[in-house]
Amino acid sequence: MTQELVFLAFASLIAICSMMVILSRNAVVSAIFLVGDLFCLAGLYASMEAHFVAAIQVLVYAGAIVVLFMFVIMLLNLGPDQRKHLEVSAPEIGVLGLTIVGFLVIGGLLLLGQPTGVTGPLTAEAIDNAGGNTYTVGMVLFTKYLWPFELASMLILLAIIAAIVIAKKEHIKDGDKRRLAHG
Amino acid sequence: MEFINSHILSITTFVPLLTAIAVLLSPALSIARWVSMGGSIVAFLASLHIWFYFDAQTAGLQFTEMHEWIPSFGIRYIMGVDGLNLLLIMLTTFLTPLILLSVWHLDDKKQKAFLSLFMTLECGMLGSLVAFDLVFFYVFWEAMLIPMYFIIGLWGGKNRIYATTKFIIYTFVGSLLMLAAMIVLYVLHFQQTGVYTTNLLDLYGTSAEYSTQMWLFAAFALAFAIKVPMFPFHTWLPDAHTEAPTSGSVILAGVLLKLGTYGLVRFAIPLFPQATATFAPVMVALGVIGIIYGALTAWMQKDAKKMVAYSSVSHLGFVVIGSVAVISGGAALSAEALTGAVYQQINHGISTGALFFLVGCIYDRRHTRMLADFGGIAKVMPWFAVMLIVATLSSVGLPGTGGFVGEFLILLGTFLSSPLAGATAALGVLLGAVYMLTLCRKILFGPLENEENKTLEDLTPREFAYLTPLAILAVVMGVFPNLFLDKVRPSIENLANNFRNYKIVAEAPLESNQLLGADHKEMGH
Amino acid sequence: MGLTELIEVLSSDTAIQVIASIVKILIVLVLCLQVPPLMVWAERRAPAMMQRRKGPNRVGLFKFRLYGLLQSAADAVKLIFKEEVVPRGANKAVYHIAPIFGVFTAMMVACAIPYGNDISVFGQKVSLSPIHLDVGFLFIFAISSLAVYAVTLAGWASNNKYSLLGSLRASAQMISYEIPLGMSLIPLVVIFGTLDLNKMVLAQSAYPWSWGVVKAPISFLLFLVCMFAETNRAPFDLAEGESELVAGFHTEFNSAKFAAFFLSEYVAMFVLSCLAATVFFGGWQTPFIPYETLLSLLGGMEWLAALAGFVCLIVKAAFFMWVYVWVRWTLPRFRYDQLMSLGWKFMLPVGLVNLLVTTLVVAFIENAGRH
Amino acid sequence: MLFWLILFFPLLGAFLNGLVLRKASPTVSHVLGAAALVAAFIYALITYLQFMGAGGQAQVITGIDWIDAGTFKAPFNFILDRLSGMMLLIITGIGSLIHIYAGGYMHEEKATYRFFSYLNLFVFMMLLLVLGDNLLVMFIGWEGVGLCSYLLIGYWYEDDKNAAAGMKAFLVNRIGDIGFLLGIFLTFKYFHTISFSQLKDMILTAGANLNGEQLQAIGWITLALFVGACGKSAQMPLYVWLPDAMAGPTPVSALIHAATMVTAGIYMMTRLNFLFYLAPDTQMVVASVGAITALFAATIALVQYDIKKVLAYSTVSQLGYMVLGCGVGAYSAGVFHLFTHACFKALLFLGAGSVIVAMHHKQDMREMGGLRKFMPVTHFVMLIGVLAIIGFPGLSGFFSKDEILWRAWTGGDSYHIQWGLGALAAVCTSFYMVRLLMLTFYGKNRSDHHTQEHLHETSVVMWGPLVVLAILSAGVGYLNVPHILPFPAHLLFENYLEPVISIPPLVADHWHHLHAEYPHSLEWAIMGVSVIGMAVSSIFAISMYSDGFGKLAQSLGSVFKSGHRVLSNKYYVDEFYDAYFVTPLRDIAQFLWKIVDVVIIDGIVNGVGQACMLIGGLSSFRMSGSLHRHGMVMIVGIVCMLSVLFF
Amino acid sequence: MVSIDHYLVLATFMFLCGTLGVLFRRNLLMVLMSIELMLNAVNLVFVSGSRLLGNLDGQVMVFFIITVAACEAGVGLAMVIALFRRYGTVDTNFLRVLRG
Repeated sequence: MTQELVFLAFASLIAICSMMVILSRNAVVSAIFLVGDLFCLAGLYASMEAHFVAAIQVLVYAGAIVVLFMFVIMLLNLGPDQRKHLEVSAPEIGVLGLTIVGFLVIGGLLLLGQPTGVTGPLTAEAIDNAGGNTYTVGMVLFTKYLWPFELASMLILLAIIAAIVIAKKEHIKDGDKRRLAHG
Repeated sequence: MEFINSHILSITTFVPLLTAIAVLLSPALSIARWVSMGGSIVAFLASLHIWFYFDAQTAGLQFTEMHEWIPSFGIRYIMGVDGLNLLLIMLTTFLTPLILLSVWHLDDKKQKAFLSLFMTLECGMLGSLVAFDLVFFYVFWEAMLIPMYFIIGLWGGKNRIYATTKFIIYTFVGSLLMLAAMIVLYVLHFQQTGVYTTNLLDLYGTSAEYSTQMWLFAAFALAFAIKVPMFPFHTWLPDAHTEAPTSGSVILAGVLLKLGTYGLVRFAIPLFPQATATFAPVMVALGVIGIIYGALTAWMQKDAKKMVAYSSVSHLGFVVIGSVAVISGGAALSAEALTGAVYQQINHGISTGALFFLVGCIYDRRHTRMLADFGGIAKVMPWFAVMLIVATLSSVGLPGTGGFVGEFLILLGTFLSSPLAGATAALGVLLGAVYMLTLCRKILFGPLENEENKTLEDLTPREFAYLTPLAILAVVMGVFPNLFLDKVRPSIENLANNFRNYKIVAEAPLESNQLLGADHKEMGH
Repeated sequence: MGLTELIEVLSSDTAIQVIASIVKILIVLVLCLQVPPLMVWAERRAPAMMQRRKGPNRVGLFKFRLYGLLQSAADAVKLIFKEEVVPRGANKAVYHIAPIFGVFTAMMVACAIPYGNDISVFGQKVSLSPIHLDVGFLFIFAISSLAVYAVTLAGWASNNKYSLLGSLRASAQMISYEIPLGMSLIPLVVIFGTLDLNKMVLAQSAYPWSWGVVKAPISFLLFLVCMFAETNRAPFDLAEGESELVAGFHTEFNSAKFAAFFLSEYVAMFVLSCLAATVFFGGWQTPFIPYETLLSLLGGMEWLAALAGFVCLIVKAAFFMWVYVWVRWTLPRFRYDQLMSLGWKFMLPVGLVNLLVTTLVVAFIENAGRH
Repeated sequence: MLFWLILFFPLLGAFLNGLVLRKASPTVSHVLGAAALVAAFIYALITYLQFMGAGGQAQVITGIDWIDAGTFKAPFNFILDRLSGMMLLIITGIGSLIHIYAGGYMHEEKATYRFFSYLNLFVFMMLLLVLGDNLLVMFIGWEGVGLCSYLLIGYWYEDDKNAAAGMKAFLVNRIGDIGFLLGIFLTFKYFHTISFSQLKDMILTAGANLNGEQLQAIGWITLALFVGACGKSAQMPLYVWLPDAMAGPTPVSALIHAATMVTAGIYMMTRLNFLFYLAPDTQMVVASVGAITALFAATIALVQYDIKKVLAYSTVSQLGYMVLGCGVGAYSAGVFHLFTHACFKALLFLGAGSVIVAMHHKQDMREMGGLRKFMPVTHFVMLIGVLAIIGFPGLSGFFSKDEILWRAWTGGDSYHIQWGLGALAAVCTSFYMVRLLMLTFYGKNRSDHHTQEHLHETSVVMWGPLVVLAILSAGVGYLNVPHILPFPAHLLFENYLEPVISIPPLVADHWHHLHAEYPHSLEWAIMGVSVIGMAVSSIFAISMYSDGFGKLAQSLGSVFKSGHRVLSNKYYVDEFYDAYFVTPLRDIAQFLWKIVDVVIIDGIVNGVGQACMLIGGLSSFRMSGSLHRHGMVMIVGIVCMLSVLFF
Repeated sequence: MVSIDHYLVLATFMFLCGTLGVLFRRNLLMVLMSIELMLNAVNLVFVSGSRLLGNLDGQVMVFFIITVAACEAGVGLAMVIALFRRYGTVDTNFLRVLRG
């Protein structure tokens, strides 16, 4: 009962936030909704006994990534999108329709299928007995997934370097701006 | 003491790495210099510890350390010393402080980064020397490239980007092939024994089919041949040397290249004995070609540094042929040649290191390395002349210098293996004298005509401080080679006589404490 | 529903926990609300003491002046009842949300601090932190990382360049120092082997030599510095450098919203002080008196012991609060580039090395213990 | 222990002079350098006397281990026997005299520490060469003396010509050294030892048991070693460095390029005589090369004007004699000539050096003449030296050279040609040496006024050693008087060397003539031929050059114009080497670098990179550039794929 | 009871939102945010799957996805800044440099 309530609350919040993320014209507002989205997701994770992932979700996603977005939005100081209505061409409407229909079909198929179980052997007690969620995830992470873990750390390093290199100020050529004006 | 004895290799290897971090953290360059020097000296002292406690009576692996690293793949942290790498470890730790001394006066903004990279490089080199696990070795082997890449790419000459890219790509191609071969070997070993392991000591026993062996040997040998570099794969070397800063050249010629020959002796030959026997003539032929070719091209160079660089191609040709001199119809390697090869590696590090240092000395003063810009320098820089002549003589293998002992033993062994190859390679002794004496003559002798050369200052005390040890060592190695050979003899004889069925045992039992696989549950209690 | 049934329902396991949680949350809320007035008072009296003057001492209740303590109460009342002015160009929604964000995060974090050892209520084990998680540590990080939104959004929504600059400064600073903060605390996790704050307190025991500050002194120093930077307090209060940016991100805020920012700042300070006390100074542990001894001294009354622990924690935290004030009136303000280079070029590397060394030492000790 | 001091003193001198006392005055350098040598000589003398007193049996002095690798062993062992003892005395004795002399010769130099350091080092290396008990220790000395020779020839390095000459000497020597090295390798390969004493035992005791392979190998070993000897002892075709080596200071020419170093080849062959005896074919080659060199160099010397060049070619020629002696199996004769030659050629060089100093470093004989009046002592000793070298009866050269020619004649029919060449060379020798004497000391003085004013006899430091050497040159011949001459003691020297020279029993038949009895008349006849030839050509030379370049000399020169040109250009040998060896090698090297390295190998390497970029460029096709268009295409694709999956 | 399907439907919806955002928003920043949304949808599936199947691999995957997302955001935003510096806009209608 509690779980349903929790799920319903979070799920509806998530759905609303997700829609607002893509619908709001102001990027800052989008970002705020994204934070809400992520926070609610963390709540869902926590309700599934995935405390570690939940904490990481908030810590990294909400606490770092979206802040970064916010920063860039402020840095670029973009106003709200100018056009009130999206200019959508015919083929784009087709794609839009196709996409929505496709997802509806998938969702429908999922709903039609038999509900397959709720929770496996990974109950709260089982996890506690195994040493807690963090410990168990850590064990998997540092044994079975050691290589991917190392790779991921390399990836981060690369990303740091790449980000610095890319964002570093360079001399802006006039030609590019002119080209933009014509293009 | 117990702790030091059982972890001395880790200490030697990782003290430089810690130093590198400390250098980065030090607030001022002047402190960074002392920190790096201190770290390198600690590493040297640690290696001296190895040297003095090394048991010269056994061919076994000593000061071994083994910890689980990635147990699920059978990858371990294994380190050890035997006669084949002992001298190279000493060379590395010995050269590093000298090189640091040679860059003591540089104070550009990036110098701290340079010192840090350099210490990282030392760690990489030492690591690949002491590693006895394929993956562990490979990690160091590749890690070594990165600092070198930056050292050439950031502190190099005009054409440095081209040179450093060439260096990286060349080396990388070989390394990747080697990695592939390592994996094949790993799987083969699993198929034969059912155990996943990358422990070199275990892999020595793996027997592959003849045709497979050929491919594996080719892959390994190619990787090492590029590093050495052997004749057709050598063109990265002159570029890298010409563009690298003096210190980079010294360490490149002094140690990095030796890792190629060391790899050949440590990995390619004992792992694939049959293929070695088959490929030996090819390797010898390429080595001999390299000797002659390198000497002739060196002779034609107008740039002093390039000349020394090509001379490395020639000299390392000797080491290669010494490593693969098979005798008794392929049943054994010539112990004489192998001894010579091991010894010559060190000599080359000393003499060529000194030569690069010396070229660096005059480059610092004149900002040119063109032979045509010099002449008659001996008059204004008499001590420089002394040092250059000593280095030259060691390089041309004059008896009484280390170079002779190495070259002689190699030629002797090669001659026993194949008189034709030995006799042809002996020509290298003559050609070596041709270009080295040309170098000497064009720099030191002749009329002192160039106005700028007339005011050159002789060696400074700092330069003395890093050249004198090299000069003394060059002579000591020539007069008392047994001081060094005694330590390495059992290992070399073991490899030479038993390379068909090579086995080394760890003297101290490899302790299998799970340092990194520790059970987290027990923490904090 | 009869009384008996009600009692039955109320004494069921879930209900006890729920009720306990509500009570705990209420206590924490009330506690937190007391922090700003007290701190404001302290911040006025402390410099007065340092500068040999009197400070506020006039406001009183029934002739009891209480050393000017009521001045804070008066200020609070004034703030709440002030007229609310919203700048014209401001983004209304965000402008309203921002202070809420601030208070919300600060309170959330305050809920994760263990204020005492677990006590038994009707046979149920009840933790004394309102939100008790086995990843409490991460939870604190996670939530406090959200605090930056309040600042950012506030500055952006005000449509004022001083605010925006102040908020950018403040948020960059908070993000930058969050990393060394984490780096300074991870060694403690490694040493005590748990992410559960209460377990960490237990592991530290009552004896100061086994407290975190002794086992990881460098971590403590790093944490101390980060504490100031995270809360934008002097000497790192560049975000609201009066001389440059008026009042920084909350220039355009007034009345209750300003009070909210005020509240969140002081609660954040309080929480970090509590955290410092918890992680480095044995938390609720009474110094030199192990919990069991204390319990037997108090005749086995757990709630008394918990209260003693709570007092201990508050005393320890109060010390850090005092340090905040002390430092504010002692040290000059940093320059912004100095702040950043301190954070990235000194604190972070030192933190990394500290972590590395600590890990190695712990691994070696573990290793040695095994043989 | 005295023995080690012999080696120690020169090394100490070299070290002190070269590295410690670099700021010292020339006098200090000189005294130090000379003292080191005199001390070494004294200890050498004592050691030698002790050694001979103990019966003169060969003894091996064990030193430290040097190289141990695999089965290869080369310890620092030294051999002291009659041969090395004698060489010890020659090197330290004549070396001391030359060191003393050098102080006078170099007195104009500002700093001579380098010079004396090199000289001392040279003596040390020469001692190693002579005393080493195995081929490798000998090889240290062998290359070490080459090094010192290189450094000393290039002593005045500011002239590029000198540096080039030094380099040439080193490189040509290195060619020989490769031969030497191959000899060592072969020796080790077939005998598993390179120790002289062990080899000797092996060959002489197991001589009959040598298998065919080993016998054949001995042929190659000796040939390879002889190549080494050719390099060091300046034999055809590797003699070219020696004349150029005269660029060094004259004491160097005397010590290194006349008395000691160049005789190393002869010493080495004598040391290994038991091997060479076993290889008659090699011996034939050795004898031929020696004889040809003797004549070839002598003819070049006929027309040279540079006083030192004449002496240089003379040295080459005399070395040819020694080699001839070795080649015909008469090792004691070869070594004896080595001994006498060391005395008189050192004398001649030092005398020439005195002349050069007096002439202010002019060496062209066309500018000399009539120096007899200015430098009586020098003239007198030079006269003795010339008489000794041309084989004037009673002086040392007469005994030693005649012995070689006699052995050549008796060596059998196959050696008659060599004898002929040698005899002809002797005739040439008397001609050019007398020419040298006449042009320098007799006739009118042809130098310019300035030089003439300063002509004077040299100081005692310089002429003192000359007198000693002159006495030696005159006297040492009597150590080996042939039987036919009336003298109290015959063939002392040959008997002295008897234990060293040992013919393996296996080839005793082949060399029987060495011990055979010959009629005295034959010996008288051979000797007569030499003496008459000497006399005739001397008189001819006196008449030609009695007063500078007389009419006769000039007309002869114009008659044999082309011959004269060929001779004065030294048969164009240098030019030949340059055109057919050095230049092609240089071209090949240039080709290897510019074409093979830069174009082919680097071309392939860079080509691979460029090919990659080309392929990448080709495979990128036109794109619309709209992010959304791309995204939509992607989404449609994904939806299609998912549909396939689902249905 | 909340079954896996509930989570899947929710995830599908989130993913749809993300996809539409990527396809129809012209602001590059919005595109990036939408991508985050899609990634989170996937995360949700992973976590619920992990719970369903009873192993922790799903949670580990989430961990990796977060890592990748962080990298992607860092590099992506850096590129946005660079683009803005160079062209003065982040509207994809105007950014068609790749047009062949």
